[in-house]
Amino acid sequence: MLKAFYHLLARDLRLAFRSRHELANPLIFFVLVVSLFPLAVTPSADLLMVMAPGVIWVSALLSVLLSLDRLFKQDYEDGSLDQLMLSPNPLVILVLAKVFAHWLLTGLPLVLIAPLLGMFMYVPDEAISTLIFSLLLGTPVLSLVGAIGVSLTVAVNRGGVLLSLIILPLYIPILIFGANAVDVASDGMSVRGQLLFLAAVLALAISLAPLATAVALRITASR
Amino acid sequence: MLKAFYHLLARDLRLAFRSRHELANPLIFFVLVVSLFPLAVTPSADLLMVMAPGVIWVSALLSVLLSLDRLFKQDYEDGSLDQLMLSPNPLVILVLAKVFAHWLLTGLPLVLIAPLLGMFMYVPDEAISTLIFSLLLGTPVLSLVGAIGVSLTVAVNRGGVLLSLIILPLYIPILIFGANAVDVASDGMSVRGQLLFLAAVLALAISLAPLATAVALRITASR
Amino acid sequence: MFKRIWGWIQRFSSPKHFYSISGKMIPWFAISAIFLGVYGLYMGLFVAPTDYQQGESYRIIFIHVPAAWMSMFIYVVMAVSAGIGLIWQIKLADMIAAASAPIGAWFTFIALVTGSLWGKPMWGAYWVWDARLTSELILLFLYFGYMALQSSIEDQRTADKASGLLAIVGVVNIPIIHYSVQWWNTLHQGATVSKLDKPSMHVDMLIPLLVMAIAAKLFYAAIVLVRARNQVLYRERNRQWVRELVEKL
Amino acid sequence: MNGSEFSWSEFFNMGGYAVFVWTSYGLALVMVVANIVSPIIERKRVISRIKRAIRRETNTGKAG
Amino acid sequence: MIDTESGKTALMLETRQLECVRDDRLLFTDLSIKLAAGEILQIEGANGSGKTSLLRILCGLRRAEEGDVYWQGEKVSQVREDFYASMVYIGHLPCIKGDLTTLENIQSLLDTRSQSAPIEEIDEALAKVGLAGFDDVPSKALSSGQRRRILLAFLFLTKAKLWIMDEPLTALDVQGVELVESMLMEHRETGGSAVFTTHHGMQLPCEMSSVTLGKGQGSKC
Amino acid sequence: MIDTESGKTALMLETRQLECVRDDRLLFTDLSIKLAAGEILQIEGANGSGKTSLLRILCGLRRAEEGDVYWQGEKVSQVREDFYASMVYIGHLPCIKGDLTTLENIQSLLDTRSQSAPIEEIDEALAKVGLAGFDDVPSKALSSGQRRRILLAFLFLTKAKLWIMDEPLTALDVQGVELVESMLMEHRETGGSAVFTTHHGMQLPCEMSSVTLGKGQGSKC
Ligand code: HEM
Ligand SMILES: Nc1ncnc2c1ncn2[C@@H]1O[C@H](COP(=O)(O)OP(=O)(O)OP(=O)(O)O)[C@@H](O)[C@H]1O
Ligand SMILES: Nc1ncnc2c1ncn2[C@@H]1O[C@H](COP(=O)(O)OP(=O)(O)OP(=O)(O)O)[C@@H](O)[C@H]1O
Ligand SMILES: [Mg+2]
Ligand SMILES: [Mg+2]
Repeated sequence: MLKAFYHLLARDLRLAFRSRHELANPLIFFVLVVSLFPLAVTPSADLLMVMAPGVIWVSALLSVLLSLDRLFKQDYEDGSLDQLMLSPNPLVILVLAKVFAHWLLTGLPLVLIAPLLGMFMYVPDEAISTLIFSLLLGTPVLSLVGAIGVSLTVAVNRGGVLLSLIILPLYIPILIFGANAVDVASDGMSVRGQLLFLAAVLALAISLAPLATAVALRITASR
Repeated sequence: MLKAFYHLLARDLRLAFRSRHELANPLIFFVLVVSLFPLAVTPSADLLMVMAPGVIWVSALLSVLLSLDRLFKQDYEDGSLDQLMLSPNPLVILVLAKVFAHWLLTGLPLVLIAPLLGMFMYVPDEAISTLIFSLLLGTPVLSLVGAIGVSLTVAVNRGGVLLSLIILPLYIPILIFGANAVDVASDGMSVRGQLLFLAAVLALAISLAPLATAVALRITASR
Repeated sequence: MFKRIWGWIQRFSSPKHFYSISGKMIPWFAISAIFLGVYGLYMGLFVAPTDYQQGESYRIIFIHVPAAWMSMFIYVVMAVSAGIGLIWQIKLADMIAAASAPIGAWFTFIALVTGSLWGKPMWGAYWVWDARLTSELILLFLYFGYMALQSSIEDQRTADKASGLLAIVGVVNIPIIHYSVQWWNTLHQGATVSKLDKPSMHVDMLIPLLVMAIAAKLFYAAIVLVRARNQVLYRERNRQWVRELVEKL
Repeated sequence: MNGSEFSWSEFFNMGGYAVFVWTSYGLALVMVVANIVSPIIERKRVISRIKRAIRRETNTGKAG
Repeated sequence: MIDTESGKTALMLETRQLECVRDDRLLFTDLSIKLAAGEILQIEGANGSGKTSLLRILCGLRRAEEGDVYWQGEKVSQVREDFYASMVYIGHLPCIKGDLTTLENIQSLLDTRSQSAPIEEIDEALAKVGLAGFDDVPSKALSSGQRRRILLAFLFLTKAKLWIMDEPLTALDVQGVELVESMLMEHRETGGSAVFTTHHGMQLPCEMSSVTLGKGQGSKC
Repeated sequence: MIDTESGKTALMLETRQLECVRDDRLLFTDLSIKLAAGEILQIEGANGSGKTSLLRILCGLRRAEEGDVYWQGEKVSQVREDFYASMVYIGHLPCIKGDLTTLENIQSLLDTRSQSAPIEEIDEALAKVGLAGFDDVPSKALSSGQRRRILLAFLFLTKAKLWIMDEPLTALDVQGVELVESMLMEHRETGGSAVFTTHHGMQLPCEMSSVTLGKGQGSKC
């Protein structure tokens, strides 16, 4: 079972590394979207500082959202998903492997580059670590919850925007707490509460979302 | 030739209306993304007012970006694009028809809902008309330029983020002028310059982008 | 015993049986909804006194609060019946869920619009980005998401199950809406009516409000049954009994 | 009725809040009507669709 | 309906009163099939008669409106893991990742079944299906027939007892067809069984049962 | 290489010294074909020998490394509109929109050719290919074979002089195969010509020329 997890993870990572441009894509999208704001809104440091946590979080959320379709769509279309469902291993494990791979390929890079963007957007130094931690706790939830949405819309062609309609509402609490944590940290206050909330949500998502995803996949696979 | 234009336009519109949910999608995405900002950044009216033009423009841009793949992707995958290229009609005309359909289905709804969002984001009343006009001139350019990007990436699977990488840089001038126009109008100043610029870009895009798209399609179709 | 109950549930939930029973129930719901609605409107518009602080504008409450309550109530009904449909494969439950969504979306829409119409005189703005307002907006999008998913999956069974799962996942939003006023310090009214101990409200205002709330529930009951009957007809269109029934219409 | 001097114009004025109050009530009415009408139309559509299906089947049945 | 009576001991797959409805149209009803070890069953029927739907129901990817599928006497939904460990399904779709090489594709297909095979064995299988030398070519650079052949190699390597194949001859050339035929014969001799559909007469030098779906109701010819 | 000599007057399609290279592998070189009116040409070859590539080159969707394709004596790139008005290509891919009905699909395919046909004629064509009564069904609810039949109806309605078909028999049942055969015969009799590939022996009661690609270099069997 662990082996199945590992093999699937390895396959997805290998596939991603095979088309290297794709690997960098969510990251580049993230950077591009964040940098649209100084251009579109204002280059003034004071304003950017206020906007920064929100803008960075929204951009992270959007770039995870956009990369979600690599989670199951392709597998559905070429029939690999059928094969996964016919695997003797529990589907939940396989789902977890795919979600983990997705996070490694999108969430993690965002977490790693975020401090740099934070600095560019004048996030105070003492809030940078909060930025990292909030993203570290929040992005896996985005992948996990996103997986439910993707598995529900996998059979819908051009489901891209339907997907956002379905999962953006579910993302909003995470967004509010994540951005708020950074905001509060910029004011030099304690953010234990927000981070604990994010951690709790993460724990909940890890235990429930893969199950819901597996159920959803069994439902939509019935074509 | 006009008939070919009209028929293709009618087909694309019919296809969109067939799956009605899809019709509303870019719109809903637009509204959702705009409303992420007050949540993530701040609910304060003063700040929102400053951010509003930029945020609305960035969101419009993103929702056009996301809907771009309905322009050629599906046609490429099911072989309809091959048939279009084997049409005795000039490919440019067909491209124009598809782009126009795309704008009617994504750009136009955004233009129509923008005043409402502007109000929610405390854009002053005197700037609302500028918001509408800037989007009216800007969104077709987004579709036209986007078409070039899509036709270049159509053969790349999961090209979604590659696409944004390619065309976001091209979108930036439009974004800057569009958002700036609304910003300036909020301060009660004249925006003739900005709107004239946008109109000029639109004229340029209408005359050149379909050609570039047609050429790009001939290249990528050679699979 | 359990078997008998199960058998009874199955029999009642058979679409055919439901169709005939619900046909008899609808007039009752409709009539009492009309009666209570008229009575509530009369009480609210003519009898209830003017508010000290808000003047006459507070009369929006008789629309706003019932609509806001219904928006949440219907969502819960929808999610619960979707869950029943998902777990016990009862088709009727899926139909109730599907029939509820548009009604819920309407009520949500009304709550939003009346709320913002009320907000202008009270807060000076149609819209503020406070937690309750935002989460109500999210609720509207959850309804839209449910309906969009339902309509974009061709196979009816798959559509029911998939959108049902979504409805269940979306339930997390309901407590957020309800407690948001307490968690975040917001402009929006805290619990004034639904406080358990002692509602902080004039009785002459409270009574029409409650009457309107009950009328709204009855209205929902009537409409959801009508809609569910449509679903039954459509989904069972190949059964003999539907054909015979339709022939007669 | 509030006291003896009830006046309709005052009633419709709603203490200056007429626009807000009556738009709300009006929209509520729209909602009620829409919710009553749309399922009825829907029902007609479903029934005519089923009738058409039956007719088509009996026709092809005779033909085949 | 089929009943081989060839010994209840080796009964592999069984369906009881299956019914399938799609879009209002009853595709088949009361379909009971029995498949014993070493038996090969062809599902026949015109275009649109429900062959693909049946195969997907057999392997549990779709739910039948009525009836159930049994594996060695137990409901499939109850012995899922056991069933899936001894069954392999090849559908219309390629299941092939264009970015992976032939070898990697086969390995990852085997991985999803928690199986693995030494490289030499895989090479042997590739040679058998005529893909020797293509093991490190990315699959997107293969022709349609070559891609189908990857699946044949996979099929061979799974050593599954039951093969379920939807139009296995698609895109294969004459040699490819012969290959499938010989693979089926070999499989049968080692006690395996198979269910497949095809429109292109497969000539197997052995007895083959067959089920015909939807007489006349299919493509309305 | 083929030269029918059946009268240069009616020469339709011609290739001169075509060469196709994919991924460093030479698929064919120095390929010269002549196709006269009323002639039917089958491209043969094992999996991966380059049939699909050749057909795409013929209709101008792909560029050959060397050589050119000529339509009635002129380079195709020079008489593109004329060529495309009298040619129709049906490839591996469906060209069918799942959301459109059968009728709408056919109409929009005809539209791209700037053609139109009265409803009765379309209905007739649908009846001919066995899709009578499916005209208002969304195509996503059709089986794989039924979808291919839509293309056959389209093919018939175009009245194009030259048919280029890549594996037209895919997914078709026995009746479907017979249908294609009879359509080809009819087409031939009205002076049309066709190029096609197939792995499943097509029995045409007329002479048929054939080109065989890549002897031995194809699937390395
Ligand atoms: C767009 C703006 C508004 C929205 C979306 C909105 C939404 C809601 C919702 C969802 C509830 C039900 C909460 C629950 O039962 O947990 C509610 C209740 C209520 N709302 Fe609003 N509201 C808005 C504006 C207003 C305004 C401007 C007022 C008055 C100043 C108001 C007064 C009330 C009152 C008195 C209740 C009943 C509270 C209780 O006892 O539960 N609302 N609203
Ligand atoms: N996208 C591609 N990139 C590189 N090489 C390719 C690509 N597609 C096909 N090839 C190679 O070109 C050769 C010919 O492919 P083609 O699809 O033309 O073959 P085919 O004769 O149609 O085979 P089949 O009978 O299997 O359909 C194959 O050997 C394949 O390896
Ligand atoms: N997604 C779908 N939604 C609704 N109906 C469908 C769907 N797919 C197929 N059908 C219908 O189900 C019937 C059976 O389809 P299926 O794909 O099982 O046929 P098949 O026997 O495999 O045909 P073929 O030989 O053409 O592959 C068809 O008549 C088709 O109209
Ligand atoms: Mg099939
Ligand atoms: Mg080919």
